[in-house]
Amino acid sequence: MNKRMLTQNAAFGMFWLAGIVAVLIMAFVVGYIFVKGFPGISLDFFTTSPRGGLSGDGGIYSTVVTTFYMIVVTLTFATPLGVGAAIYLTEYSANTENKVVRKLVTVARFGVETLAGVPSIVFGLFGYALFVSALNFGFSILSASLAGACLIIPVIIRTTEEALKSVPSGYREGSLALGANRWETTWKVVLPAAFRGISTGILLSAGRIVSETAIFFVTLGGSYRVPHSLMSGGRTMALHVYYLAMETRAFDKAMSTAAVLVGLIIVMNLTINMITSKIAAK
Amino acid sequence: MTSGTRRTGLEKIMKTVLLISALASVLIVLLIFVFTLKEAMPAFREIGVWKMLSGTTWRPGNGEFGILAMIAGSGLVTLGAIIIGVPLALGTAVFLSEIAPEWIVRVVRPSIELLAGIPSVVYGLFGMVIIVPLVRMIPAPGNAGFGLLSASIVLAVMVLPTIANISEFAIRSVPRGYKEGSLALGATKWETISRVMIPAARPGIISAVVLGLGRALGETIAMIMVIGNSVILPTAMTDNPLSIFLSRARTLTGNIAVEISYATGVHESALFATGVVLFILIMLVNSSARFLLKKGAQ
Amino acid sequence: METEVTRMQAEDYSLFYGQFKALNKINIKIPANRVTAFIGPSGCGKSTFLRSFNRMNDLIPSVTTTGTVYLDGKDVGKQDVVELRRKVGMVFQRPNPFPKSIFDNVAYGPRLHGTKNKSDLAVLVEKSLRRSALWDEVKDDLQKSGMSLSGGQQQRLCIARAIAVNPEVILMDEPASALDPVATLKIEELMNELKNKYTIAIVTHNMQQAGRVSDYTAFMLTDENRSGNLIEFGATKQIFTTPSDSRTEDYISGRFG
Amino acid sequence: METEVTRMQAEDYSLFYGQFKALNKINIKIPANRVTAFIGPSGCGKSTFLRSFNRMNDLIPSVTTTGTVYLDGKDVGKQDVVELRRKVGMVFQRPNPFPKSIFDNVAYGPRLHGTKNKSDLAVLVEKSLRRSALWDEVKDDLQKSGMSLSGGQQQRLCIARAIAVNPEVILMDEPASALDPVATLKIEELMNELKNKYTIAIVTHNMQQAGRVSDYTAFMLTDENRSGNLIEFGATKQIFTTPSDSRTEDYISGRFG
Amino acid sequence: GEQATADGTEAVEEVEISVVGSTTVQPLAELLSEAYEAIHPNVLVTISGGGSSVGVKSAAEQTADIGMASREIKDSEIQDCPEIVIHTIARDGIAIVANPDLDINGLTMEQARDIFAGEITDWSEVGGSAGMIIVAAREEGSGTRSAFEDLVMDESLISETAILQPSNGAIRTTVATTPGCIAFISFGYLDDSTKPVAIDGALPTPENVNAGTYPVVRPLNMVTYGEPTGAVAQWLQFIVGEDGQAIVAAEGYLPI
Ligand SMILES: Nc1ncnc2c1ncn2[C@@H]1O[C@H](COP(=O)(O)OP(=O)(O)OP(=O)(O)O)[C@@H](O)[C@H]1O
Ligand SMILES: Nc1ncnc2c1ncn2[C@@H]1O[C@H](COP(=O)(O)OP(=O)(O)OP(=O)(O)O)[C@@H](O)[C@H]1O
Ligand SMILES: [Mg+2]
Ligand SMILES: [Mg+2]
Repeated sequence: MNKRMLTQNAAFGMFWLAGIVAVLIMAFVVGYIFVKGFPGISLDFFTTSPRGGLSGDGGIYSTVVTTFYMIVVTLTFATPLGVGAAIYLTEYSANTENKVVRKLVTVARFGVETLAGVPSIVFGLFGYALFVSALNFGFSILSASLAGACLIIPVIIRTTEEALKSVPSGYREGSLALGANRWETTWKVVLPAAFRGISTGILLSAGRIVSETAIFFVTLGGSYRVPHSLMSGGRTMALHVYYLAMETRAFDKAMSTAAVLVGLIIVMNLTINMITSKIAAK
Repeated sequence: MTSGTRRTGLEKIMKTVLLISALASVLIVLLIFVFTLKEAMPAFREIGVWKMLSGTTWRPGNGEFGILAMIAGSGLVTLGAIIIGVPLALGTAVFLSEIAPEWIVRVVRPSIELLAGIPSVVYGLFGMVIIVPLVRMIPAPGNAGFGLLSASIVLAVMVLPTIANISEFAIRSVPRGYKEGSLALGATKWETISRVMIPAARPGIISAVVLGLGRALGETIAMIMVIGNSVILPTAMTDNPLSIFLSRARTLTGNIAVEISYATGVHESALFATGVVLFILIMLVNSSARFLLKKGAQ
Repeated sequence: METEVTRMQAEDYSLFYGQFKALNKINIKIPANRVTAFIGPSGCGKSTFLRSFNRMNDLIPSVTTTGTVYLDGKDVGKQDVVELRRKVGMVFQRPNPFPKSIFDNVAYGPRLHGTKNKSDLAVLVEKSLRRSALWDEVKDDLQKSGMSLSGGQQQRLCIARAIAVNPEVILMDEPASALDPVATLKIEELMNELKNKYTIAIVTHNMQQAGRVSDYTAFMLTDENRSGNLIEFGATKQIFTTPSDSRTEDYISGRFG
Repeated sequence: METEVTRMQAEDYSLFYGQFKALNKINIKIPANRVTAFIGPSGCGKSTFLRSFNRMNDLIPSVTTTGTVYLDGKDVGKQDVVELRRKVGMVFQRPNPFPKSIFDNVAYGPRLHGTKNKSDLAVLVEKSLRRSALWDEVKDDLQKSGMSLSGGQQQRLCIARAIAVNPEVILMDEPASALDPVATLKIEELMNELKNKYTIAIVTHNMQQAGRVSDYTAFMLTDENRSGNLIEFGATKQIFTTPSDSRTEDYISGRFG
Repeated sequence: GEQATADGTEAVEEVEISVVGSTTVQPLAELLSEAYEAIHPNVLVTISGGGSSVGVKSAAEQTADIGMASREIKDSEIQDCPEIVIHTIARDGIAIVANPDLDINGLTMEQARDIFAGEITDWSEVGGSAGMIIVAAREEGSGTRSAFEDLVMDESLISETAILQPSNGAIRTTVATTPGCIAFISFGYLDDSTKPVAIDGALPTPENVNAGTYPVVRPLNMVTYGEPTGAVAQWLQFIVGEDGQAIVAAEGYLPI
């Protein structure tokens, strides 16, 4: 008896340790960034653009604009495709008798899974070869967000599918039993009920864009100017951290930018948690 | 009746539109593969697939394009990350799902989610400034801090949230009945966790680890910042075989990112070939995971 | 029985889930403007059979059928499924209002089928809620979410939703199983009222309820292959007092558990 | 009743889920080597009360209690919970075998409590499976997963698992609600057999079952605050024929739905 | 946006010049563009990285107005697109630098070669106090590296175990933070975080380069498709002109 409790206490001790270590890592990483980064953050830091050259001078204005630009354009490409695909896979695919379509659906599922596993540098290479070079879009927001869209489409598909699956089947049956067709049922009953879950997924994808570096490293060009069209190149905040850390020696600026970035991620996570806890409350 | 035909028409249109979006993901995968492969073809043709895969020297200037060292680098750094990260992540998952009081869960879980959102550049920066100097203090000839160990540590932290989150979810979704059944037989909490909960959650835990593995294999920016990027087959630096992890190395992803800016001709093509190898490697990992899961489900 | 008008009918109707035969050659005529109760032990195929009338089983990919189900003499399999489901309404075992307002729940069907005019809708919603005996309890706040009602109220809301599209048949799958005794009574009264206008088929586990509420009773049972068979069908009084099959008697007297 | 030995007892026992009082001052003595049935409408606290005997409610963080539950005269709250649960076995409403082989399911408890020897285990497993009337059906393949059995077999497997640790009391929460009539009968026979050795408490919704299987019956009902109260407790015969409370009569005769 | 001014003078047309290529030239180009835009507010020069090869290719394919390259243009590139025109805008020295804590000031050419080839592995072998030598270098294909190999390494190869980093900045950071580290970087990146190492007695300064005593130099180029016209021509004019070259010199590069 005693030995059993002793084993339990030893095991639980290890688990507490694991939990504590995980939190310490987080506290250390985030704390370090904030402690080093906060002194450099001021209003000026947000309202001025970086300077050229190697000094690392200037603020982050243009990188904030580029980041925002990237989020909007990427989501514009990826959201309809991702949500549409998820709707097809959850709401329609089970009910098709057509053999060809069934095969296609299997292939599509495989596609989504594969896509989710592709490392981002490969998306970068692909984006560079297709959008930057072959299609001649150059280093631009357009090229980068098309490549970025490929990265987040599987994220959106998966989270949307989860959200749709969690809609009680009673809603669908209730609607169909009233003589609604599939699309009417989806549009009027299922999508509204899944709305929060879907928006969580989209927000999550926005987070991926904010923190992505490898893809944009080879498709966005890194110009520190404020972009003025889809064809302009640019530098996202994450990319700016890379440039600051690797090219200049402005470590303090890199940390300040990283702190802003982490702050943004925290805000996004809080929003997601708020949305999901509201779902749970329902 | 006209309303009826309009409704049916819309239904048909939407069905087609949605099917097309579902197929878009296939199209993207195909496009990626075809494009990368197309760019990689000249290298495969001129160098030879086998020669590339088995070659240990990478000297584009001399026309030598062996990527075995990079495959080894990617493999070892991932192995290191798994060795360090998996116990920590699984421990955290069990802690969160079964042990920690609710208020602690409410603090720890968001912290871990936050780790997942931090950009990899920041981890790289962090690794360069904190981890590399720490590792440099290990006495061994040639140890400059940059290398597999530093990279594995950074990577372990990066995959921690992925593995911990999914495993926690898997453990939480074990039917309550199992737990109650075990406790009702007079099992202690730990016996219940180790003999019933974890075995029942195994498929989820495996897929969590595999997903982490995939992320580790695919990580780029943080890796080039801390791993040293030397193209050498890692070897032990002292009598202790573990010192292999003090060796510098280059990952497949790093190979692409480090050299793509200046590469031309066959060299550039060889980098795309590296991408193809990476792509196939990850697909292998994922499908073996699916195979494991299927076997587990039976 | 011979004098009744038949509204729905099954002829040699069998249904398979994949390889598994869940219904075995069912023949039955459901009379118009009557309440027909389906009883039988768990798993004998009552729900499955009920869902055949409005082709809800089409949603399950593994289902195949043989034989025919008719509505007013026409094969339901050959009718437009959307229109069929409008004519044959369904109320589910667990009340499933949409996460919308009470008003929008009831107006959902009519809107689909072309009623756009606001005042027409208002009239229709009120009428339906009155018929389902819910009006008095909700008339003060039709904008309240349908989900915020009690279980019994939700079930009546679903009935209102079903009758708002003016169906000819209403199928109810254990409509009172999740309800407390008071709500159950209200729903039973409602059925009595509704049968003047609609043909009603209900599934119930509760013998007393079947006795109280139905005009006709169908008793189903699984055979040695676990397929559902129709054992006996007739006027409720006769089935409950002088069943012709000994298994029916066993079941009704509770000897089956 | 006065001549019975009391095995378990509740004294002024109340239980709260957060603010909500689910059980209100329950007093009852469960006699040894008898089957005691708990009946009452849904939500009256039967499961909650049953789970108090082996402190299963400890798993729910919001639960607080007042009063005392005794096993053999000793406060269960002061006993080692692991040992208590070994003595007070439980069979759940939904069969919950572990995703392990049949053998490992039954051997799980004994292994925990120190039986390591292979042949001892084999003997114990066989004995338990025989007692739970499952042996003949599974003896050819004890390595098959417990999850692959039918619902009724799973339930008997869970009973075997429970008796393998040699408990003194067995709690069963609606053990037959998910089962077909044949499996139900088997389990009822089993209870009759087991009561020679064990004290059994069961929850059931099925009046007939309570009548057939139990020696004593406890009837519970919620009061105006939705708290569960023990209305009447006595020999099953007496409760079913001459209940002293009119609400008991109403419930048993089915007037509650 | 530039609009017609109130006094009726004609609005100046807005032009954008896209410049793509070498990450070494990028910072210099950025500074040049800032100075140029200050006098020509109607001109916007956007500068992207990508690498020398991408620069040449972009110019050849006309996806950018100007390509940047931090190396000589290869014969193969000229063959692929004979129309390209090369404009050398500056020269760049390549300095050998070491961690500032090292007590070493100069090396012979031979010692430098042996260190980078991995044959000398301890500082005591070249007159410093004992300590492991850690070599850092740019990646294969980099212009800085090939220039360094041509000028210093002769037939030898840079050691395989060298730490490789994909940019001058990253190399500088590595040298500055790693004890015992030595590497080579572009003149433009010299600052007090690293210690310049004299070769055969000559420190890496523009003066020594001009005097011919410090030999490690390469051109920084801009490439256009055909002879440049209009705004592009004016901007290139500015760079090679007095003001442009002043900036080149101020940044530590060698004016042409
Ligand atoms: N989707 C399905 N796939 C496969 N088999 C099914 C499916 N739905 C029901 N079955 C099987 O068909 C048989 C009849 O099921 P059905 O739900 O019609 O029974 P029921 O009479 O309504 O039972 P209950 O009274 O428990 O609701 C059962 O054996 C059941 O297991
Ligand atoms: N975990 C819980 N948290 C809060 N309230 C609960 C919880 N479990 C049960 N309750 C409430 O306690 C009351 C008694 O529940 P209990 O499950 O004991 O009823 P029961 O008599 O077993 O009903 P049934 O016959 O439906 O199983 C109910 O009002 C129920 O809603
Ligand atoms: Mg049913
Ligand atoms: Mg219960």
